Amino acid sequence: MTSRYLLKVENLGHSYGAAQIFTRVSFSLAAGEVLQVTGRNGSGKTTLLRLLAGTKPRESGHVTWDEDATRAVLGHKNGIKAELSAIENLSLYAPDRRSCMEALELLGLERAHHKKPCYMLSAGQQRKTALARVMLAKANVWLLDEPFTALDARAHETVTELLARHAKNGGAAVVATHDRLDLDAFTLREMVMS
Amino acid sequence: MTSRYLLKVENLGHSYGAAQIFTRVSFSLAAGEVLQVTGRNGSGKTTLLRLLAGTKPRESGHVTWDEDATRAVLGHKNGIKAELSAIENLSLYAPDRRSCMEALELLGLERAHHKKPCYMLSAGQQRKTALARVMLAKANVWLLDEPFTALDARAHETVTELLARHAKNGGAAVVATHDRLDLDAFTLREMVMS
Amino acid sequence: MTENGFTLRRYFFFCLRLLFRQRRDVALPLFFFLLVSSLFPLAFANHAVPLLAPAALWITLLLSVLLSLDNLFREDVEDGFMEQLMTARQPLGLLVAVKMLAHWIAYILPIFICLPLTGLWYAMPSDTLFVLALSLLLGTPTLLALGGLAAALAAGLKQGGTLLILVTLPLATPVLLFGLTMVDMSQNGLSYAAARDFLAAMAVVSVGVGPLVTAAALRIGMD
Amino acid sequence: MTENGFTLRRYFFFCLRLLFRQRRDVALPLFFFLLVSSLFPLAFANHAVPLLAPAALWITLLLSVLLSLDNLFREDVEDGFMEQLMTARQPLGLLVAVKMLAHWIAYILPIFICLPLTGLWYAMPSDTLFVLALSLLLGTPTLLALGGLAAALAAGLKQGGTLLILVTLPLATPVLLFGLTMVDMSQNGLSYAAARDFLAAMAVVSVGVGPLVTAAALRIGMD
Amino acid sequence: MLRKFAAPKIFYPLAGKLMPWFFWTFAVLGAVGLYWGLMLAPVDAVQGQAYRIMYVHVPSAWMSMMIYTSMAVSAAAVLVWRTKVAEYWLLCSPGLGASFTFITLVTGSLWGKPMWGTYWVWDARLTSELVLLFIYFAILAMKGAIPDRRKAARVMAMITVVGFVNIPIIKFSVDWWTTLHQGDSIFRKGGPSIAPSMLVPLFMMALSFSSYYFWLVLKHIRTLIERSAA
Ligand code: HEM
Ligand SMILES: Nc1ncnc2c1ncn2[C@@H]1O[C@H](COP(=O)(O)OP(=O)(O)OP(=O)(O)O)[C@@H](O)[C@H]1O
Ligand SMILES: Nc1ncnc2c1ncn2[C@@H]1O[C@H](COP(=O)(O)OP(=O)(O)OP(=O)(O)O)[C@@H](O)[C@H]1O
Ligand SMILES: [Mg+2]
Ligand SMILES: [Mg+2]
Repeated sequence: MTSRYLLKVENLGHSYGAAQIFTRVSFSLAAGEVLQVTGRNGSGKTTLLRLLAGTKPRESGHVTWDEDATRAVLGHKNGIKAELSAIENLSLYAPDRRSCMEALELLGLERAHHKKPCYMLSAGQQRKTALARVMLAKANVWLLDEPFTALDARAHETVTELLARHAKNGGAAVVATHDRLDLDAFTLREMVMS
Repeated sequence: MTSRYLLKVENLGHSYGAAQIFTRVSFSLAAGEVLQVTGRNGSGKTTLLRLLAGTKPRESGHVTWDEDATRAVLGHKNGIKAELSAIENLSLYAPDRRSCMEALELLGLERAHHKKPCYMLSAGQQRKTALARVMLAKANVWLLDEPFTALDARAHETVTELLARHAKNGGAAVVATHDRLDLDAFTLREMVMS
Repeated sequence: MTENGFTLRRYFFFCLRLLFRQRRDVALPLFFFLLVSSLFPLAFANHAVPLLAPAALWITLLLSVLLSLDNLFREDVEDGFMEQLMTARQPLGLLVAVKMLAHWIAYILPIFICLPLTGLWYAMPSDTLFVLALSLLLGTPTLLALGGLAAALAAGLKQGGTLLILVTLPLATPVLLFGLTMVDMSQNGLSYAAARDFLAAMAVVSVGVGPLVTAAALRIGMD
Repeated sequence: MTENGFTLRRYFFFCLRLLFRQRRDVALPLFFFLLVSSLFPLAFANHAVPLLAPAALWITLLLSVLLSLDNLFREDVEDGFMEQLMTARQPLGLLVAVKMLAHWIAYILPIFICLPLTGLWYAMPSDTLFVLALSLLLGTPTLLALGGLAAALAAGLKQGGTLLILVTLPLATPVLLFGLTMVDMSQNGLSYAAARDFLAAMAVVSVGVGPLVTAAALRIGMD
Repeated sequence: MLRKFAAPKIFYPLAGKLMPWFFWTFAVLGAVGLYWGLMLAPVDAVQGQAYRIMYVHVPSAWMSMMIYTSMAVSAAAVLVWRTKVAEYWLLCSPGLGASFTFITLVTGSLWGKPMWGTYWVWDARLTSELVLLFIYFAILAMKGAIPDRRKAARVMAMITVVGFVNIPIIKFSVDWWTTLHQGDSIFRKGGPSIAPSMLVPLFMMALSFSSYYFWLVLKHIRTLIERSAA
């Protein structure tokens, strides 16, 4: 680590046409921290995450990434290819099958489902595949938009544990979600959009 | 009401190829009842709901609908047209604008968002539009697959209240969700898929 | 039963509005038609353009219709709207028919309105143009029905537009053949009644049976 | 920086696998090519088929390429994969280039392999066929680049394949004209070097600049 | 009655009994017909030796249409009654149909070179036969695109039924349009116009080809039944 923070956001603002969604959002994120972003529907969580990911051009304010920082992104949409199997999808991010299968099983996707095309998977199973991708990308900053969508209770817990472990290992994350993250106080920071 | 139940399911089973998802699912649903279907990811909730809706051909078992029964369906996908505004989408189900707007506002979608094309809405706002459609369809049996996806806490509550009111007015619903439904014991029945 | 679900009339206007909204202007298949039909004289330079006109226009129409059908149902399947159609009070076949009608009005009708212009380009005599227009008009229902069926199959099977064309083109060849025979006959001063009646009969069958078959294909695809 | 994100090589094979999986057989654009190129002589009956062959084949190739590009990026945008591409370690332009290369191999290459067969149908002399093939080959990079750009614009703007064709066709017309000039020259026993060099120059520019422009268009579309 | 035979349980042993008959008809008539046609039959007065291609061309042309017709019949059964065996029939046939169509096209082209001076012309019969090949391809493409067999069969049935218009067009193309291809000389009003010494081996070849088809289809269907039972 060469600096105190992995990501620093200053005075970030965004508007769609005349509608200003948010102004002057500032925070910094150090290794070991998870930032939970909450707020009502339409408050701008997704917009914020996409600005951070760089998939939406920034209009005003600054986003500074530490030079060690690498990103893994999960949006509302899974970003997996429906015609390929879970394993085939993951092989793009980590070529060895073993680690792909381990990630999937860790998240609770049984082996029977690893090889069928993803359009044959249930909503939760597809979400798990997308989450496995985030794990495999070996990035130190995770940007997750409602990661718990469609997950059952057990997978919900698993993802929380993974977040905790990621933070403990020196990673950081920005998580937009309507659920409360069940992390310890050292790790968890909160921001409410309005 | 001409009979004791709106919907009766007997020995319903489904398999994808060789994989049997469930066998012998039986229940009946009377007016005033809400059936919560829970179960792990991939346990067959969506499959069950689609069999009930008739969007997937039935393989074995019987589904009997009361002749007064009418259905309104909400799947994982919203089924709204991204290029049309919320109001335009709803106008297909109820032509008078006033009731469309009331339904949207009841669910917490502010007036400012009623007229822009739905692809400009946030995930939760789109889900609200789809839920408004279910309300407007004036059906007495609602088949809802994870209705709370992407909703904020307030909308979550609203939907629960709407379900309670629907049941009190003689409606019935089958709801697949990983959250616990907060309904009174008279109304709520549960089924766990495995 | 209580009044619920949407009526055919409302669905018709819904389709039209969507078509006009989605493409910003519905003129695109028309533009395709105009562009491609102007490519031919360009590419063939001086080689007997008027002689080729009917054939060139028929092929272009065929391709325009097929192109316009590319995502007739795919979007509905992908955004989940197909489930709404399948659970509607109205039979799916009727809804499909309504949708195709809207499609015809938005995409195919403009082509016919501009046909005289194209005739001018190709320096076609007006009676040939008339027979050509008639043959195209009688051909479109069948082309739409064939393309609709293929689109339904392609949508359910998550296959792209190329499959659509692969399936439709061979089936559409007879229509093309009879359409051209009509023009040929009339150019040679013969009666084109037989070919015309055949096309008309196919059109009637297509309108009657097409939507039903397409609906069945959609249900299979959603399986 | 730590090793993460996907490499170009892996993405290349990922694309190929997806293409071959998605369509079950990649032969579809090829079939389209064969089908449409057989429609022409059929429709034109006996009117000087060999004379028209180069033009017909060029138009068909143009349309096949454009059709195959229809959902080059739309699917990526719709299923969210585009966000993965945009946040990848590799510059988007390179990824686009890799994707187009895979596309060329899967869709365009088979057409060239089958070209001799089509030459047979049209009863083309083999030296004409050779020049024609050369002109097509030099034309495809430019067509792909133009089509890719249009596909990128269409994907972001939620517009269908017709927009793509509308944008690309006028831009592609010069390519078509030069290609045909090449064949024409050689048929008349003249040197076709000028047209050939022009096409080659366009191809080089397309390969160099195309992916970058396309990547920029994608970023604008995602705004 | 028919539907009873269409039950896989009854069809399976029945097919097993019929298969050797078809095989031996194919083998014996094929050998005899080929020898007769290529060696013994007289040289044609106009066409010389080249006409002997007829002994392959004409039977495969008939097969290409007959197989499609049989598919159309099974397609109707699939769509109306969902008959299992008809599904199998539909799944097994298009590959063979496409092959015979291909053979027709190739032998026709080879025959065309000496007769018409060109391998290919775009007349109605030749084109409609080519279209038949493409329709077979379309049906095969659907089969390849759908992993689920029953679903595939139903989709193939739809395309088969729609594509059936092409068959009468092939048959009557020589009457409806002026074509280079010669008109019907065998199945026509007033009896065949070919010498019996040429006709008999032709019919033998036709019978042999169709036996070959039935033999292969029954064989494939039996393996499909075995696989679905396992
Ligand atoms: C690629 C070229 C050709 C194709 C696709 C083709 C196709 C066909 C087809 C589909 C039939 C069956 C028609 C029916 O039973 O109704 C047929 C029959 C026949 N063909 Fe060809 N043919 C070709 C070339 C030729 C040539 C070059 C000759 C000889 C000059 C020829 C002679 C015949 C004869 C004698 C029959 C039997 C007609 C009858 O009596 O029914 N064909 N051909
Ligand atoms: N392309 C767009 N054009 C115009 N307005 C937009 C566009 N995209 C989003 N908006 C508006 O911007 C606001 C913020 O959207 P955003 O998707 O960031 O919300 P969110 O906090 O993620 O909501 P949710 O909890 O529902 O996911 C919303 O009110 C939405 O209507
Ligand atoms: N088309 C298909 N082909 C094969 N298997 C399928 C198909 N669709 C679903 N499945 C499998 O059937 C099982 C049930 O899927 P279903 O979508 O009904 O689950 P679910 O209970 O809704 O799960 P979730 O909570 O994730 O939404 C899953 O294991 C899934 O992998
Ligand atoms: Mg959001
Ligand atoms: Mg589900």
